Amino acid sequence: MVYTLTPADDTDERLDDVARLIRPDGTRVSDPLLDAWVADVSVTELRGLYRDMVLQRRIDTEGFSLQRQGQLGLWAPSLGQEAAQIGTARALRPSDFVFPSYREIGVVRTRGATIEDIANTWRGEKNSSYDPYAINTATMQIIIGAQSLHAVGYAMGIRRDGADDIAVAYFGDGATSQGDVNEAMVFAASYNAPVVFVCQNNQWAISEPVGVQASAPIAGRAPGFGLAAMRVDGNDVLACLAAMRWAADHARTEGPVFLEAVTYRMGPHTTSDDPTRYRDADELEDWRRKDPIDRLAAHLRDIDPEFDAFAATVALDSDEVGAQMRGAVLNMKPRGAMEVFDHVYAEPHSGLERQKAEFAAYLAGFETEA
Amino acid sequence: MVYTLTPADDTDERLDDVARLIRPDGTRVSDPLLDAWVADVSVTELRGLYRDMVLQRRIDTEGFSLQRQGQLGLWAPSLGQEAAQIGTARALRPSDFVFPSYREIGVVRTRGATIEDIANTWRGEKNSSYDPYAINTATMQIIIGAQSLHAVGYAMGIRRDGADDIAVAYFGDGATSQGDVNEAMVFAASYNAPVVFVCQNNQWAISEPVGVQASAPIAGRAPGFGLAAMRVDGNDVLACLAAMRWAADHARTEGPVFLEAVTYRMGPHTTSDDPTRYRDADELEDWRRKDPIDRLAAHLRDIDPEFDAFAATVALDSDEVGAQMRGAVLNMKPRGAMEVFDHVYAEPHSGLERQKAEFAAYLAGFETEA
Amino acid sequence: MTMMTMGSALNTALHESMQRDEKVLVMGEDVGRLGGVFRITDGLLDTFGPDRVLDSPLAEAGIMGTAVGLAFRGYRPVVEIQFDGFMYPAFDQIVCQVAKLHYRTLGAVKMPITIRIPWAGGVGAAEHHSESPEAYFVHTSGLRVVAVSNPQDAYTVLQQAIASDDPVVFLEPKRLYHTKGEVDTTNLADAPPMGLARVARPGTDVTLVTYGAQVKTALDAATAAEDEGVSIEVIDLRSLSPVDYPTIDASVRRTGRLVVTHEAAREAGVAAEIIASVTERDFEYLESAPVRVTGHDIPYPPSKLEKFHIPDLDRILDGVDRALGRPNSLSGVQL
Amino acid sequence: MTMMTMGSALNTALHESMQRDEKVLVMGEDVGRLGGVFRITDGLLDTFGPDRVLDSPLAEAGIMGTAVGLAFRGYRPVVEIQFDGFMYPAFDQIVCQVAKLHYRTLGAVKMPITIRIPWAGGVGAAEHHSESPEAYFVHTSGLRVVAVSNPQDAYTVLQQAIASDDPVVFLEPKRLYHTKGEVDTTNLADAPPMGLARVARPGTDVTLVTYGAQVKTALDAATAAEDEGVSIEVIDLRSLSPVDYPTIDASVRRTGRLVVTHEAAREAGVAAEIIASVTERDFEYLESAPVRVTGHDIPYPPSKLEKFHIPDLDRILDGVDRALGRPNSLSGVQL
Ligand SMILES: Cc1ncc(C[n+]2csc(CCOP(=O)(O)OP(=O)(O)O)c2C)c(N)n1
Ligand SMILES: Cc1ncc(C[n+]2csc(CCOP(=O)(O)OP(=O)(O)O)c2C)c(N)n1
Ligand SMILES: [Mg+2]
Ligand SMILES: [Mg+2]
Repeated sequence: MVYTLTPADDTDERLDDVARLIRPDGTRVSDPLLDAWVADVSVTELRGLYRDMVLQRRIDTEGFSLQRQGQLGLWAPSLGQEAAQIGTARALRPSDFVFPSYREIGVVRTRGATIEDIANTWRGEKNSSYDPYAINTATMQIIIGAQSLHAVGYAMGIRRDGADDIAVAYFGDGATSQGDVNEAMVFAASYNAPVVFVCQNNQWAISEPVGVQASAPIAGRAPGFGLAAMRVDGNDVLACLAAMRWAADHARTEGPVFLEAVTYRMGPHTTSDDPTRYRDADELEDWRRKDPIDRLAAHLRDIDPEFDAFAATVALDSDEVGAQMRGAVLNMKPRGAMEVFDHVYAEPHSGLERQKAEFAAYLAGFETEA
Repeated sequence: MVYTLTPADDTDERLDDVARLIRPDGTRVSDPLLDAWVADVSVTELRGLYRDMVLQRRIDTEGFSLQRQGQLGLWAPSLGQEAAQIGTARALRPSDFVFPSYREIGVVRTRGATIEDIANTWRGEKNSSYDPYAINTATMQIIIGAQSLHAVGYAMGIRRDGADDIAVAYFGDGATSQGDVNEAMVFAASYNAPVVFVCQNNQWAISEPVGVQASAPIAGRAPGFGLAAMRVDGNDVLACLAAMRWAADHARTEGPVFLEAVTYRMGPHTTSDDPTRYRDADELEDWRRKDPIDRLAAHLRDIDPEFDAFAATVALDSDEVGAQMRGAVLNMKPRGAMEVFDHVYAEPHSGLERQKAEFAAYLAGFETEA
Repeated sequence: MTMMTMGSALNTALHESMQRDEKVLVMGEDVGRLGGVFRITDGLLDTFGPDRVLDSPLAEAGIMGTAVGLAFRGYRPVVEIQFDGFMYPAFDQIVCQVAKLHYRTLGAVKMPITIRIPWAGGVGAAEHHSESPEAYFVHTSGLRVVAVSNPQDAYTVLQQAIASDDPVVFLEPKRLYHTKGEVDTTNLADAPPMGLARVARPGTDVTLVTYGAQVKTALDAATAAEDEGVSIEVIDLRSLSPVDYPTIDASVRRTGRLVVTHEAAREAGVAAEIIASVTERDFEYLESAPVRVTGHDIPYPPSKLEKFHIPDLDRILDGVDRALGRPNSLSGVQL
Repeated sequence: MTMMTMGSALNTALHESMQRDEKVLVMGEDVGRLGGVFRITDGLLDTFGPDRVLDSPLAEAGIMGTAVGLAFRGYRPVVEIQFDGFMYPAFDQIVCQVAKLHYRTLGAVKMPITIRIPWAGGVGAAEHHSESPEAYFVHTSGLRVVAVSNPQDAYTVLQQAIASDDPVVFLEPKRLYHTKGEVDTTNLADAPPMGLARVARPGTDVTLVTYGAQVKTALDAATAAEDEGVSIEVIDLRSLSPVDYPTIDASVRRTGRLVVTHEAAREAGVAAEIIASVTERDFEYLESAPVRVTGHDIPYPPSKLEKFHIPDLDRILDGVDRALGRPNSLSGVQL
């Protein structure tokens, strides 16, 4: 390399330059690298992926409407990103450690978070309702990109422990502009950390199209830092599973990997957002035709004669899950005032103890009055 | 690009994979891209480059010894980096705007900073003794990498003004690990800003070899962000001039550029540093053989029959410059106590005005006593 | 006089500032096409075009650092940090560059950057969306810090901040964005200058100092106290750096009693500064110990618990009782 | 008892902490082969190897963020920030992650990270190498903040900080690195706990509170005042969060007069916190207004001017005179 001029290609035109195993119409295509990683995937497993995605979508719908009814403070839908989330998360071992962002409902569910856990957080009751160590998954991160460094540090620890696990950081296309994410690549390369970065490029960072963040494909940045990289069709759950198995194996045996899953945020950024202000209805329509659930359904319909019956049971299950979520939310117990002081420190802090006593005395006044 | 595995090459082995016009032994080689950019460079101009480099080195020696004698607070030598600094800086127009780091003595001198200016700062009298607008050069930056973003912002302004200038940021190999420098590449690409990043890869960030920051060649990162990039022999002043002319032109007409000048910090990091603690004498010896000044001298000796006589006058000039610097330092007037309050704000700030009055009253007490 | 929300007062101020001076640019995440997540920059892109209203990449250090570069080039960037909790990645550029460049260059380079921050809690938001980082800014020499509490000040002070040759951190209480009030848009030149406080309600028994959204709570407390025969003078600081001490002095020297309330944490917060300064300046006039009524020294709690964190009317009145030596929650409590 | 410099006391403490607990890691710029620019980590690489002593890439957010990840994995990282002025790029990770993760996870994830910072001025250094950012940390709930003033505390408190399950910002006054003192390295278990202050010199007329390198200046001032018949009690805070108020109360309730000195800027600084708290707690005992003697509210000046910024013995004595109502620089001055 004496000098290089980058291709001035428009990102849009490159959207289709991705590794893929199932076409939008459901037909299976071959990929020389990926095929081997899913050679063992049976129809039963494909059905499992289908089920996970449908349930995720149902939870999303429920979250959305619970927020609209004032039961949740906010909801960040992952509508359209089910394949990227379920496909990659299913490739991991329970002992691997995941650092997700706020949008990874499908990922944290796959790791073992309950619907209550998720609702609890978006209701505004607790920042994290699951114990990260119980499911080897950190609290969903809101500061864009911060968790990428945590994953690298954790992976450095894995390596020092001589363990065989990996750490995984999930983030979006917008996050790749943050210094933290770039520093994470520097540190990952420097320590050859067993880490996989999964960037769900859903084409938008709130109202900003990915072109604001990147004029060249995002995955193309990683090799410059010394990382292996792959760009995969994020709406193809089988390809996502295969790519993540490849990436996880590479991280375990060779070194850090950057995986870009090209997908689409079909909903608003969050329930506070109104995407009609900034994006064309046509674009959404285009992507609807690449819907990850429809795509797997079409594929399964081709290869699994019982699929429609199976899909019907999944529909029932998903109503069940929706009802469960609603029930959980409606039955949540409010937390007590004094709980605001819990867990600020792991050991007593005399200043905070004093404030706590002060506030307790203040609250006691009301009880006396009452 | 579906997936890419980076070359696992050791950086060391790639040190020689650079654009070059003059070999360490002084012979001229051809480069298909660079030749055209220096076709007009006469012997007189080469002599000018030689003179600049020798004077820079003399200032360095003087700075070093003035610091040792307690006349300067600190000194950051650029010994060995004269070609990278003079070659690149000479390629710019006065109306371009430069954002240097603390080590760019040769650059700021080329821009018009006086020896007094430089000594003033390192003595600890003033943070900046030149007016940035007088020489279109920002104050030398100490926060690693921060100036890279300033250069991009300035270049965005140039572009908005419809002007034909460029902005240039100088930084080291260590700086490329900072979030700021990576964000600068993101912003530069996003706004297609007329900016050139000049990374002097001098192989060390204090005690850390460049391998801690980068496992692949540094310039190789830029194309991933959508920037043109070049790696040039930083000890070949003619190649640096050519490369920077190319880069400046590219920035003016096309978009942002990253230039890596592969060079070597022959001295300590600063006068506070002791490099024998962390680096081999052999390595330094190797690089001495690639000395940028010796190299140009060897080349000039080949093509310029009068060179030795010229070099003798330069030696005299450089003693003159050394004496001038020493004189400037020894004659510096200390600043007054109340000056600490000057220029905190551009407009009056009642809180600070009060403190200022308080301190003035306090100082007045001593005068009364005396 | 026009009736408008604080949000539209800010929007109008931006429009007018941009109209007045073509060096004024607006930049930040989602400020263009979307008009900002709170719509404060709504319509600016259409009016002034993408060269003056910049949708920035998602990186706060990058936004602040490029704003510094634009200021070097003679521009006056108005930077929106999307939420208070997202200013930290920009902190290095703010503290080491924005706040210091004028000093570093002996006045040669001005940094007329306005840093707009949708600020503080009370809107039921997710983690990191309800922070009160003002003390960090106040402690940073070289910055000016203002906080508005009503549409009129929003309109006036934002324009003053943009016109100032110094960097100004401009704090917008997000729970007041939809609050309406009368705004005089005809008389900018006659408005009180940016550094002055305002007596929001005169009173005689105790001085209650606050700023931002707490001004409303303080005024409510004053109204409630009136029923009990206690007269509270409420001072809206408006400027946190500098603080207008003469206005506070005048009040405290009359009332002899001081309560300071804010939503930010207590330790080394703005209330500490006010109390330390007032104690230095007005010690002889103080009849009782100044009292702080603030958020707890905890990370901002989950939104369902924020009502236990932000000082409300009752907590303020309890503090007033303490200042007045009336029975209060700490009567007889040894801490 | 062994005579050693503060630098070697810190170095010894690191060696012992790493020996005691193999989860303790040291990381930062140049901490390995070089042993740190101040040599505080000297010899650790040789003794513990590159897996436990990590030369980090040049990126403070990266260092802090990977330390968070290592803490998630059960490690106890001791992070060196090379100079005070270089902590700002890590501020986001410190404030939003290090300080909040224990709270966020309801106690499930501990952050036993020690952030060592060579700190403050007085050594003739270049810009950004002499900052006093302690107030930012003290205002950040979830952090503990300590500042040492002598080799014994350096030795003891650093080990306590590393052993603490909470994140601790550990401030090392760089102008004391070469100061020598007796250190008892045999009795760690009996040392006073980390959160307590220390009466560095008993006195009866006025309480002088300080921390870090200013302790020495305060003690010098106390010695000088003795000649004039003024007895100063000097309190070395040792811990800035929490502050040991009972120790300060005990003193102020005896002397009735308080002076707080630090080198950091005044507005919303640590002295403001101390004065506001002491005024709340001990108002009835105060015989005069507490006094601040601090650095000015300016960016840290060029090193040749730093002597006009850091409060010296004379400025402290002037403050003491103010507290005692003796003639002083502000006598008759109206500000
Ligand atoms: C440091 C920081 N800055 C800004 C925000 C506000 N914010 C939340 S999500 C978001 C867009 C993120 O886009 P992307 O990374 O593509 O993820 P996506 O939401 O599309 O999943 C922004 C700007 C934030 N949470 N953190
Ligand atoms: C943000 C920040 N962190 C740390 C430092 C301390 N420091 C000064 S120079 C330096 C090494 C810089 O290396 P490089 O970027 O290669 O430049 P060079 O000194 O080799 O020219 C370090 C770590 C700093 N000045 N700023
Ligand atoms: Mg996105
Ligand atoms: Mg270097």
